[in-house]
Order: sequence, then structure tokens, then C-alpha cells
Amino acid sequence: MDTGDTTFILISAALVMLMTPGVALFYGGMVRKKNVLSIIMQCFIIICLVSVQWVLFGYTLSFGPDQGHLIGDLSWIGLNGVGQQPNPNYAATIPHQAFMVFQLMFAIITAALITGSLAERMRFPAFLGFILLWSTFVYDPLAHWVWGVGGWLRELGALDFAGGTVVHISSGISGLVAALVLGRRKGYGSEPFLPHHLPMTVLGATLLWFGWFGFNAGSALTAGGLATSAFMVTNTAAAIGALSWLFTEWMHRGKPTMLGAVSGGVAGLVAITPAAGFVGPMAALLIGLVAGVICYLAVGILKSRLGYDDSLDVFGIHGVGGTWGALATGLFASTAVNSAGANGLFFGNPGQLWIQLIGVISTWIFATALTLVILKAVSVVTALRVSAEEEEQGLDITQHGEDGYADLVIGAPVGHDFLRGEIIASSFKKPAESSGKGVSLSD
Amino acid sequence: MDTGDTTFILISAALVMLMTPGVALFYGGMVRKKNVLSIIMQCFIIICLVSVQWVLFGYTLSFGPDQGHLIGDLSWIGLNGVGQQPNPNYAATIPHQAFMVFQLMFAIITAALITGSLAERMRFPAFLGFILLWSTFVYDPLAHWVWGVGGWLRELGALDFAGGTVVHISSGISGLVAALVLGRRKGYGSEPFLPHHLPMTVLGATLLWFGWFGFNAGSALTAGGLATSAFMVTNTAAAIGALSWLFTEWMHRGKPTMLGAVSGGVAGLVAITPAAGFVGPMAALLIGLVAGVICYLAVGILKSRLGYDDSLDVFGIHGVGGTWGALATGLFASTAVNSAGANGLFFGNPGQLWIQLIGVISTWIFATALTLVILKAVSVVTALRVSAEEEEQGLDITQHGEDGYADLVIGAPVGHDFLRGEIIASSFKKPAESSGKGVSLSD
Amino acid sequence: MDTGDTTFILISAALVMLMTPGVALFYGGMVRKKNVLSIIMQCFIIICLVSVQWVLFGYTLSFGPDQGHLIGDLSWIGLNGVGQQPNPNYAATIPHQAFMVFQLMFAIITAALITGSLAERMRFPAFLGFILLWSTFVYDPLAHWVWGVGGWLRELGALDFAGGTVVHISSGISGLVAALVLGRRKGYGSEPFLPHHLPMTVLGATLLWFGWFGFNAGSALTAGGLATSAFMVTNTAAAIGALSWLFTEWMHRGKPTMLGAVSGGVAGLVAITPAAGFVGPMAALLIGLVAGVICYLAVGILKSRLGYDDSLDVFGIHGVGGTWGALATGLFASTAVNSAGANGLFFGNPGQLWIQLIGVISTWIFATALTLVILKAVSVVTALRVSAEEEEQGLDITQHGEDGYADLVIGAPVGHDFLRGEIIASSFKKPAESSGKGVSLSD
Amino acid sequence: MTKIECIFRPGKLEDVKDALGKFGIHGMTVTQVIGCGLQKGRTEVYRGAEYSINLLPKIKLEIVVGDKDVDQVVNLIAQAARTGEIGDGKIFIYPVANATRIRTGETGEMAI
Amino acid sequence: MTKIECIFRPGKLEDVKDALGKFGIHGMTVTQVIGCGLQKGRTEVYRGAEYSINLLPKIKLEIVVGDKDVDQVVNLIAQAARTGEIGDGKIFIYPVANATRIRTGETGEMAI
Amino acid sequence: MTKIECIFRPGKLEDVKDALGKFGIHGMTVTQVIGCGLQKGRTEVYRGAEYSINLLPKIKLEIVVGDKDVDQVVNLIAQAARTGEIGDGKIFIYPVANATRIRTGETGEMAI
Ligand SMILES: Nc1ncnc2c1ncn2[C@@H]1O[C@H](COP(=O)(O)OP(=O)(O)O)[C@@H](O)[C@H]1O
Ligand SMILES: Nc1ncnc2c1ncn2[C@@H]1O[C@H](COP(=O)(O)OP(=O)(O)O)[C@@H](O)[C@H]1O
Ligand SMILES: Nc1ncnc2c1ncn2[C@@H]1O[C@H](COP(=O)(O)OP(=O)(O)O)[C@@H](O)[C@H]1O
Repeated sequence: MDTGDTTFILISAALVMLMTPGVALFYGGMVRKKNVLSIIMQCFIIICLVSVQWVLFGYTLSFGPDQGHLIGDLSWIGLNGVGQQPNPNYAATIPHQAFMVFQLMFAIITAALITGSLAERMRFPAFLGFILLWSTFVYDPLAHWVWGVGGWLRELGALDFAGGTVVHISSGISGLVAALVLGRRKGYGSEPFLPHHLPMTVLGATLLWFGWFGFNAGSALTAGGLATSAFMVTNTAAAIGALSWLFTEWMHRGKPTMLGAVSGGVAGLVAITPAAGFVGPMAALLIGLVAGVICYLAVGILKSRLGYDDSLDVFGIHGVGGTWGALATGLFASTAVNSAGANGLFFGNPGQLWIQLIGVISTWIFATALTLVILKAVSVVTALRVSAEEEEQGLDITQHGEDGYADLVIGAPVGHDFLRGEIIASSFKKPAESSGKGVSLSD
Repeated sequence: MDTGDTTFILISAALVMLMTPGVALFYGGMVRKKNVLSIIMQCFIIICLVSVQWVLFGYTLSFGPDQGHLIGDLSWIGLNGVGQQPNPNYAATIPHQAFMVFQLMFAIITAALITGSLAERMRFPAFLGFILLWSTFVYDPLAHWVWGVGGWLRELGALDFAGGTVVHISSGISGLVAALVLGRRKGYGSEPFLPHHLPMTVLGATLLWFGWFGFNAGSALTAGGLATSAFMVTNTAAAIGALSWLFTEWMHRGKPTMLGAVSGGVAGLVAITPAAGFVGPMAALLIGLVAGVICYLAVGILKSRLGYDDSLDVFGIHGVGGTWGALATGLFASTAVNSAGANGLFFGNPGQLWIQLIGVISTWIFATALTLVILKAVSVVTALRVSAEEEEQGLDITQHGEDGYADLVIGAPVGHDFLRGEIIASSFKKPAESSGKGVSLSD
Repeated sequence: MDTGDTTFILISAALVMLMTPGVALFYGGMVRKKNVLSIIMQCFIIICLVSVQWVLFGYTLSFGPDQGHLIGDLSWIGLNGVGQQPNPNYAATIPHQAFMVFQLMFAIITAALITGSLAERMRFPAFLGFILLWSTFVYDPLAHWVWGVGGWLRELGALDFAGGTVVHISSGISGLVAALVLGRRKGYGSEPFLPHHLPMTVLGATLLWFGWFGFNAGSALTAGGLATSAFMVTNTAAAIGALSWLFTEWMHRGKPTMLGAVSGGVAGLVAITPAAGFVGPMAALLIGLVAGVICYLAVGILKSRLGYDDSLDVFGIHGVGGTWGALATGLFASTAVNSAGANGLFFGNPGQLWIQLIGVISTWIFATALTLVILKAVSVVTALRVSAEEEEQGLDITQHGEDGYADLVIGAPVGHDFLRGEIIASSFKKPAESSGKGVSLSD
Repeated sequence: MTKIECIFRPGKLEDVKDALGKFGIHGMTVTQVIGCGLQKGRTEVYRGAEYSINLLPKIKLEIVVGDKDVDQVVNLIAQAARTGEIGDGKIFIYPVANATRIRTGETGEMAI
Repeated sequence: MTKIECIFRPGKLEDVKDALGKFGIHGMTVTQVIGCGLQKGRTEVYRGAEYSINLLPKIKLEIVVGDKDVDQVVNLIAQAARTGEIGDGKIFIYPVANATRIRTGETGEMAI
Repeated sequence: MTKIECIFRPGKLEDVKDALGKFGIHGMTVTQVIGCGLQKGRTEVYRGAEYSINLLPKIKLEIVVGDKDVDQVVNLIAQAARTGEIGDGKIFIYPVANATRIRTGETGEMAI
């Protein structure tokens, strides 16, 4: 065990944890004011739900002893046997629990990314069911395929450093499917759905960027040259992704937008994720550059052409960016960067691109099919979508009984009647209350 | 000295530092708009005040050479002798100053937690006096009792891994006492006091969660299996705490609320704090589960039944959650998790629960008594509470001469007269100003 | 190579990266609502632009093999030869790329600080050109002078631990020059320019404080006693700086303000930056104390007396605070803290103060001259300043085609017409859209 | 001249604006208000305490029109803003003594 | 019919609403405004510069009532909103030509 | 008494207020509104989609004055708020039946 590596993974896990609040704010700023809490709530409750699921059975399904190259068995249920000692199969220099908790944060954020597709119209109870099933039946198997010892994609030699397929394609595709199943938001295409708080979105995006260092560099599982290289290419791809989206939009629409810049940054981060531990800085520049352009095209043109309402563009950014990143890994990977990896097409190994393609396609198909089944199952139990009336009023009030900015429009403690329960009423002594006096100190 | 451990503690200290801004936002979102700056200011100024106090004399009072098992002496005043070398009594592998600065962050956040009880009605000068005295006469002795070499609770064998008594009970009880002394806010019980910015509250809560990894895992003081275990149970208890509050409120009031979810998360974090280095994941699930329920009951039922106005529920969450956590440590502690700890009741050692109870009771009594004395002392010098008129106008304007969102309601640089001092007036050349021209580059 | 040190530098780099979003929010809250995105955008795009510049040629200019003690040569262009192995000239225990990426974050934040002077009136295209040139021709040479092997100030023995001259004086002076060239904002001195969102400013300031631990402690480049000492004095100076500004303003204007407290905290952080690795806690208290007072005077009195419109006081805080810090290093530096440093005046070496003064003066002159030349060059290509009409409307709409809080005033998806492109129009099937139905799961 | 002041649901603004636009009316002023009346308020829950909120968000639209158009405009708006549920809102009509266009100084019906 | 438009301190809205509720009036529309008059503004301080802010937050409440109730309602509101300090605000009374209830199309006093 | 209601550009409030102040008028109420008319809206871009925003921010200023001052005040405001570009706004004039000062109970012109 190594204190440096353990520190590295624990702090990285904390950084990745922070990404989900980052997503919450990134998305929260983009919805209309009346739905801000609902989307933040979805992200927040995923942290809670998946944390418990993972400890109880998610981790063992993903990383437990292999069953038929498809899934882990249940021997590590309830973290049974997952202790303070290292598990050298995964990481020899850190406690097994550190690896477990680091991976947990990936399971969380992946589910959280999907919420962008469901925004502004999904019922909260249905949402809870959907996420629990999705994490268990989509994320956990996929993580096993790619990263679990014995997983079939891992054995095939598919390269996915920090989750291009497992995290981004899976969430992007599932988001698209869910958006199609839920249907468009009321008024989509005829009313404007403008972001209600772009500074919040920027804050979220920069927390994502910050946390992504833990995500990508931490995936080296040890603090050395590889982690450093992953850190550096992560930053580089994000930077150029932002610039390339910015300039593309500027040319296309005449304005360099803030929302475009942060969206492009995220696109760059997504695309570099699978490649982070296999490519050098020049490849990172190319990967990010292309990501900014194609994600912009997917969001700004493809979406409207096809007419689906993927509210916050999970597919356009994570689905498209993740697919590009996974394939780009097959182009630019180099054993000069990571001797434990493989070479890509441009380093003389065209077969790697083929393997990457298999990884991509199987993830697309698996995520699509399972998401459809899960949504169908949930819809049998409870309605997926809020009523038109609830959608009009906003999800904050109708799903959560709260107002995001209760005091803001009104500017003073006004406009509300306080329904004092009998309990409160009886316990108040009116005079003390209105004079504002408290317990007297002098007697 | 170990670079991994030093990194771990320094970064953990930074994370714990960030918790206080987290508290500021968590609380800031919950008050009315006209008081948002005042509560954020209180938290911020505590960072400053306690940082200076700690360096000058707080640290030596807490951790300096023991005096009668009650307090440190003054030999380390001004950090005299607290250097770059380790102090093996506290942590053998990191510089003494790293331990000192890590502990400083605990002293800061503890005081900051109290502000939630004082919210929306305390005068700023009185607040400054109160905090300085409270840190010195409540926090510093308590820290010595529990964590200082020679402290009587430490010698008794009380287990408090990261501050259930020292941090949470002490702030929760003192907050309650201060709320009673200050009296209810004007209009409490007849007007609604709604949170003016819940996304801000969620941001604060998630920064708290993030920083809490440093708080609890960092308390292992070395980056290994114990720190990892503490990290993991911290996350687990927070997650289940949020879920249990959420479902309790959902059953009780019919709505799963965002504010409830984050409150429950904090309750789970509070409760696991004293136990973090002594219990495993299943115990963490139980501790968090119970915390979510009982803190909800304390806040949603007990408070209104008793009729005190603990504005932001410092007692209901930190007092109640901290007490439960301290006792739960006596139930679930296991030397299998931490051989330097002890077993609790469920591991065959009922005596530990008894010891924990002594720790809890003495903290309750000490914090109550000293807070009363300190408030009395401050009230002799300066009034504790703002006038009814000031309370109506809001503390931001009356205490700090500022408006949290000056431009927001007005939407344009309007509605204000600029009182130009003579100095400004004389130095302006009107023409240049209105034409917006600057220094010409061409001549 | 050391895993502890590598972790330390990578996480520190992430912390320093987060400072720039911190600056964005710190500044963003201080401008008027109509310009909030423009200033946040400037900071964000600097992260992107400088990240790419640094990888391509900025790093080699700053730290590449010395050319005449003035600049690095181009041998490390495109990170050629900057690999996963350490470069012992800079840091023997971490990958060379880790040092590179840590330094990158300094280049980013330095440029970002300047935006506070340009706020609310600079055209975005001119801004992009200015920043690219400024980073290349001001920051890169300065970094080489002070920190590059062979740089003339380094050889002279100038002490600048984390960037008093390179970061703060350079940005402060350049900001002042740019503010003078751009000219005052329309209405400056006759209309009030109030901060539109002070909680945002506080959030930004606390992220700055948090990230500054990475900035100053990380500059030790190894996790040991020196890093710890730097961490501790950083916190101390920030704390006392906030208090001293607060009390100065309280005495001067009768109110202890939130904006004052965070401004003072930043002033303290600025002043301790060059000294962080050379002074002890008592010197830090003095440095921060003085910084709070003199920066307040610069901002509150000097600025209005001289009548320049340095919108967000980059000069008053970074220019003045950085100059004080650089000189104070010559007063309080002690080899007892850092044996690789030097003693200052108060430790018997008056020559050091002289050297520091040379560093300060040459930075002032160099930054002033080059900033003038660069702005002139840019102004030849494109106008620097928005039109009066655009300034009135705000930069968010006119430069970026976006509204920071589109939904906020309007409270519902109202007030906008959706200009549906032909593409969108044709792909929508009206009925499905308004009924809110999606793909049916049952058929 | 006459001022038509309508208070209706926020979600109806687009519809009302469209209806007026088709009729040729483009000048209008919109304010965000809160209102109560017969419509039931809503309940919000914060930390276990219930609050009944009965001032609900509404849109206030003001249009000054020539007297001859009043009836038609009122009808148009009433139709466009109607859902049939309680809370649809009101239209109030006020006499206007005069109007001035700031840009040109024109007054009377010319100004609107 | 008559419109009663009152401008008063934000902290008084609850009281005014209660008073009107007791009198049986529930329909009203509320706007957040800023206003100035005799009341002294306040001073704010930002980075050592002082600003005198003289537009202060107020509440504007609009109620349309039948003509017979006007005097009583004005009295009620004046009492409920009064503190006796400068800045309490004003009540203005305007003639209303007509009213329509959007939901039903009713007009006149039926509609309010 | 008469109510003068003016809708103009946000950037002009300071000027209008100054002009009124010089004339001796200090009492006024200000509301933030959005409006449309002849003025061209603006285009905003979000993720590659363009939106045409035609309700633009305006300021609504209400002043109740004695009848004799009306013309002069209207002129003053019109001058102070004018830029000459489309979108400068309107001034509407309404009859006021009565006014009450809440603080004192004074009514009529005494109250304003
Ligand atoms: N007498 C009134 N004066 C002013 N505004 C009113 C009055 N009555 C109702 N309103 C406004 O009309 C809105 C809708 O009224 P309400 O009585 O709830 O429904 P409906 O108009 O369908 O009967 C209210 O929210 C309020 O803003
Ligand atoms: N002539 C007026 N026209 C419109 N509103 C006014 C007028 N005079 C005062 N007001 C409104 O009434 C509020 C209170 O007026 P003020 O003169 O300060 O106190 P008081 O009403 O107690 O004499 C002001 O803030 C403003 O909103
Ligand atoms: N008929 C009207 N009724 C109410 N408000 C109007 C009317 N016409 C215009 N306005 C208000 O006046 C503002 C300016 O009007 P506009 O026609 O754009 O320019 P101008 O007044 O210069 O001709 C609008 O934004 C709107 O708020």
C-alpha cells in the first residue's frame, strides 16, 4: 500500500463525487425557473440512491468475480470481503475499498448525466424506479464488460480509460431513448425554453471540469506519469473543445456564446475520457477539436432536423462525444504513452479501431434495449410523465412542493399565508413573539 | 515524514476549509433575501477571526501541553514551537503545522454551524464578540478534553473520531441556547419564512458533503485503510440519511422535498462523524437511516411543539444528529475496523456506551452553561439583537450597508443616486466620461 | 518520482485551475446584471485559450532552455520532450508534465485577473487578441525571468515564491493600463454601478481562497514542511487581510461590509503570495494586516482621487497588494523557514529588499510598456471598445447574444417568440407536440 | 382612448400575444404580478412545515387602444387566455385622458 | 366600479391581506415596485464608495371593487398599512369602465 | 388629480428622475416591465437555436400630480427620456378620483 496513491484515489473520488452536483448546476441553470429544483433533485437523489445500491449489490455486480464474462457474481454483496487491504486485481497499492468508492462515483455520475434528457417532464416516483433499475441493469453490467476482471470487452482488448462507453455512450443513448419515450415537452418548438440562470450553468460546468481531473487522472489508479499525462490531455481536450464549439457557433449563428463555450468544454472532456490514458497532447488537441464541432452539429442541427426533444442534449454531447472518443482511442492510442495499452490505427494497429467499434456498437444496442425495457416496466407500475397541468405549473411545485426562489419575486416576507398547525399555535405566546424579546438574561 | 500523508492532510484541510463557505451557502439560501449577506458574512468572518485566534492562542489552548486534563497551557502561544517537524504525539508522519492547520479548520466550521441559530436577528458587533469568546471558552476546552493529549474524555476512552461531541453537539446545543436567548424572529409563526434560494442551499450542502470527506477521512491523519473506511462510511451515511429524511417527510407531508433531501444528507453526515473511524458500512447504513428520521422529527415536530425559533435548525440537525452519532459509536464501534479504537455494545463492550454517554452529557452541560455566560457577558457590552425596525428592513442593509442583489429587481443601472464625493467630482472631466473615450492611442 | 509529491502537484494544479472560475464568479457578482456573462465568459475562455497556447508554445517560452536570460527557446514546442519523467531542474520527484500543467494554471489565472479592469466595455474579439498576445509577450517572459532556469531575476536572487511579481503585479499594472486605454464606463461617476449578486462574489472569493492553497503550498513542489508552512501562512494572511479591510472600512464609512471582507481576504492572499515560502506566521499576520489597509486605501480613496475606472479594482488589489508582498518578502524572509531562500532586511540582509525592488520596478515597467504596445496593435485590427449603444444594452446581449437570467424577470416561458427555422418547423408534427405524448410503449 | 388591463395565467402570454398580433396590435406592456381570488392557493413544504401560498404568479398585460377597438380586443384576449378553470383572471377597462409618444411628441391616438 | 391602488411597505402585505380577507375581499393583484417620496433613502457602501439609494422597495396592491365599498376598503387598508412613519405610502382611486371575468365572460360587478 | 404613467428605456430613469427632481417632484413609483411595439426585438442564441425576443425591458414610472402640473410634467419626462430612436416609449394620462396618504389619512391633493 502506498500513501501517495491512496491519497490520490481518495481525493480523486471526492473530485468525481463533486461532478454530480456540478451536473446538477450545469443542468439546473439551463431549465426554466419553475423546474430548477426538480432537475437538481434528480441529480442529488442519484448520489444517494446509487451510493446505497452500490454498497449493497452494485459493486459486486460490476467488479465481483466474473460470471460468464457478463456480470459479477454476488460474493461481495454488502461489501463482504471488500476491505482495507488492496485487491491486486484492480489496484495493488490502495485499499480495496478505495477502488470501490472511486468506482462508485462513476456509477453515480453516469446516471446523473441522463437526467438532462428527462428534464422538465418526468414524474419523481417513476424517476426513482427508473434510475434504480437502470443503474443495476445497464450500468453495472457495462462496467463489468469493460473494466471487470473477465469482462468480455476487457478481454477483447477494448480500450476505455475512464468511461467513454461505460459512462458517456451509455448515458447519452439511454437519455435519447428516454426522451423519445417521454415525448417532447409541452410547447417545445413553439415556445422558447431559455436557460434561466447561465452563471449557474457555468459554475456547474467548471465544477465538472475540476472534478474531471479526478475522473480521468484518477483512473490511472496510481499517481505517476500516466496519471499526469491523463490530467494534461484532459485539460487540453476540454480547452480546445470549448474553442472549437465557440468558433463553429460563431460562424454559424454569428455569436460566440457562453453556453456554447461551456458545452464545447464538456464535449471535449467527454471525448477525451476513453482516450485519456492512451494519447499524447497533440492527439488530445485533435480529439477535442473534432468533438467541439460534431457535438455542436448534433445539438444545433441534427436535433432540430430529427425533432426529438432531448431537453439538455445528453445525446448530442455525451452520446456523440463519447462515440467519437471511443473511436478516436482506436485511432490515436499509443503504447509510448501507456505501455499497458495498445496502439491505434495511426500507430500501425488498425485492429484496435475495429475492437473499439465493437465496444461502441454493443454499448449502443445494449443501452437502447435495456432502457426501453426498463421504462416499459416502470410505466406499468406508475405513470412516467407529469400531467399537462403539472408541466405548466412546473415540477418544483407539483413534484416537490417547493419553490426554487420563493422570496425572489416578492422581495419581502409577503404573499404567503402561514398555515399554522394547532401544535404551533398552541405553543406560541403571542406577546413575546411580536415584541421580539427572548429569554431575559437578567432575571 | 511521509509525502503521501502530508498531501492527504493538507488537501483534507483545504476541503474542510471549503465546508465553511459551504455552510454559508447552505444557510444563505434558507434565509430571506434581505438577510442573505448577513448570514454569509457571519460564516465568512468566522473563517478569518478563528484563523487568527487559533494561530495566536487557540491551538495551544486546545492541543498544547495538558493542564489538569482540562485545557492546554500557553506554551505554544503564537505557534511557538509548532514547526515543520512532526509532533509524534499527534501525528508522526506529517509536519506539526499540518496537524495544527487541519485542526484549525474544525474550529472554524464548528463556530460557523452556530450561525444558523442566530440567523436574521443578531447584531454584527455582538456576534463578533460572541464568536471570539465561544471559540476560546467552549470550543478550545472541548477539543482538549476529547482530542488533546491528557484531556479527560480522551483518557476516559471516549471515542469521537471527527467531532460528534466537539463539533456537532457543542454547536447544536449552543445554537439552541442562543436562539432562546435571542428570542424568536419577528413574525415567526405568523408569517412564512421561506428559503429565498434553494439552489444555493443545495450547492452549499454538496460542498459540505465534498468537504466532509476531508473532515472524516482526514481525521485518520494518515492515508491508508482507516482513512478509506472513514471515507466510505461517510458517503454511505450521508446517502441513506438523505433518503430516510426524504421518505419520512414524503409520508408525513406528502411531498419529497429538495430541502428535506439535503437536510437529511447533512444529518447523516453529522451522525457518522464521531463513528467514521470505528464502524463498517452496515453500521453506517443504520446510523444514517436513524439520523434522517430523528432529525426530521426534531425539526418538523419537536421544534414547533416546543416553540423555539432555532432559525435554520442547528439543534435539530447537529445537536440531535451529533448526540445520536456519539451514542451510536458506543453501539457499533468495532476493533475490526480500527484496532486502536474499542468495541461498542453490539460487539460485546457495553461499557463503551456508558463512556459515550458521559461524553455527551458533559458536552451538553458545558456548552449550555458557557454559552449562557458568554451571551450574558456580551449583552452587558452591546445589545445582542437588532431593533424591530432593523429586523424589518433586513440585516444586509442595516448591519452591512449592502444589498445582496442590488441590480436584480431593478434590472438596469437605475433607481439609485450616486453621491459623488467632492474628490471624485473634481477629478472627473465630464466630456471624456460621457463620450466613453479613453486615452487616445494614436497621439 | 514520488507518488505523494505527484499527487500533491496534480491536486494543487486542479485547485489552481478552479481559481479561475472563482475569479469569474468573484467578478461576475460585482458587475451589473446585463454584463454578468461577458465577464464570466472572458475568464472561462482564458482557461481555454491559454491552455492551448501553453501546450503549443507558452510553456517552452517560459521554462524552456534559456535564451539570454530573457526567454525560453522553442525546443519544447508542442511539449516536445516534456514527458512523464521528472525534469530535475524544476522538480525532481514529479513528472515533468506535472510541473508543466501546474505552471499552466498560473498562466491562466494571471490573465484572468486582468478581466476585472476591462469589465463592462471591451469587445470580445479585441479581448481574444489582447489576451493571446498578453500571455505570450508579457506573462511568458516574466515567468521566465523569475522562475525559469537562467532567468535574470532568478539569477539575481529575487524571491517570488508563488507569483507576487509574475502574477499579481503583472496583472494589476496591465489592468490599470488597459482601463486607462479603454476609458471610463459610460455613466461612471454619475450612475451607481452596484454589484448585482454579492453571494456570487463571495462564492468566487472562497473558491479563490480554497484554490490558493494549491497555488501557494503547491509552489513548494513537494509535500513537506515547506508546503505546510506556505499553506498555513496563506490562510493566516488571508484571514487578517479580511479583518483589516473590514475594520478600516468600518471606521471610514461606518459599515463592515461583505464586499469589503472578501476583498480584504483577497488582498491578504495576494500579498502573502510572493512570501509564502519564506516567512513565518507572525510575519504573515503583519503582511496581511498591512495589505488589508493599503489595498482599501488604494481602492476607496486613491482610485477616486485619480479618477481612473479600474472597474473591479485589479490594480488596487493585485497591483498594490502584489507590490507590497514582493517588498515585504525582502523584509520578512528568513532562512529559518526555507533554507533555500534568503534572509530579508529584518533578518539582517538589507540587500534582499533592494533585489526585490528591482524585481518590482522591472515588472511595473515591462508590463506597462508591453500592455500599451499590445493594445495599440490590437486596436489597429479591431475596435477595442463596444459602442455606447451596446454598452447601454449590456455586453451579454450584444457580444454573446445571450441573457444571463432569461427566465428570471419573466417567471414563465413568456415574453419571447420562438423563431422556428424551416428545418425545425418541417420536422415537427404539431399534434404530438401539443399533447405532450411521446412514443407509445404499448404498441 | 382606453386602457385594457388583463391579468391572466403566465402560460398564456404567448397565445394572447399571437392573437393580438393577428389583429394588428403590437404595442403592449407586460408586468409580472402575483394575485389571489377564488383560485385555491398551493401548499408548500419546508422542513416539515406546511405553508399555504395563495398569491399565485400571474401576468398583467396593459394595452392602450382606440375606443372603437375595445370590445374586439377584450374578446380576443378573453378567448386566448381562457382555460375554463378558476384562476383565468380578469380584464379591466379604464378611460385614458391622453397619450404621448416620447420619441416624436405626438399625442392622442397617433401616439399609440 | 373603482380601482383602489395602494402603495405601502413590503412588511405590511400580510396585515393588509388579513384585513381585507376579514372584510370579505379576496381578489387582488400585487406588484413589487420601488418608490420614492418624502422618505429618506438609505446609504449603501461598496468598496469604500457611498451610494445613496432613494428608490425603496414597496408593494403595490390593486383591487377593483364595487363603488359602494370604496370608502370602507380605503379605510381598512389605510389602517392596516399604517406605521405612522414617513414612507407609509399612498392610496389612489381610479374609475373603472368595465370588467370581464376571462373564465366565464361575465362583465360588470359580476366579474370581480 | 391625474396619473402620469410613462414607459421608457431603463437607462433613462436617472435622467427622468433628475428632471423631475429639479421641477420639485419627488414622489413616484417605479415598476420593471417588459414591452413591445414598433421596436425591433433582438435575437438570442442558445445551443445553435435562435430565438427572437421581442418583449424588451422597460421602466414604468407612475406619478400622481395635481391637474395643473400635468402638461409641464409630461413635457419634462418626454424630453428627459427621449433618444429619438424607436422604442423610446409612451406617456399615458389617467384621471384619478382621489388619493389618500396612509400615514396621515390626508386625502386629495394634500396627499400626494
Ligand atoms: N377584485 C380584483 N381586483 C384586482 N384583481 C383581481 C380581482 N379579482 C381577481 N383578481 C386577479 O385575477 C386573478 C384570478 O382571479 P380568480 O378569482 O382566482 O379567478 P377567476 O378570475 O377565474 O374567477 C387573481 O389572481 C388576481 O390577480
Ligand atoms: N405623487 C406620487 N405618485 C405616485 N406614487 C407616489 C407619489 N408620492 C409617493 N408615492 C409612493 O408612495 C411611497 C411613499 O411616499 P412617501 O412620500 O415616501 O411617504 P408618505 O406617503 O408617508 O408621505 C413612495 O415610495 C412612492 O412609491
Ligand atoms: N398601445 C400600447 N399600450 C401599452 N403600452 C404600449 C403601447 N404601445 C407601446 N407601448 C409601450 O411602449 C414601448 C415602446 O413602444 P414602441 O412602439 O416600441 O416605440 P415608440 O414608442 O418609440 O414608438 C413598448 O415597449 C411598450 O412597453
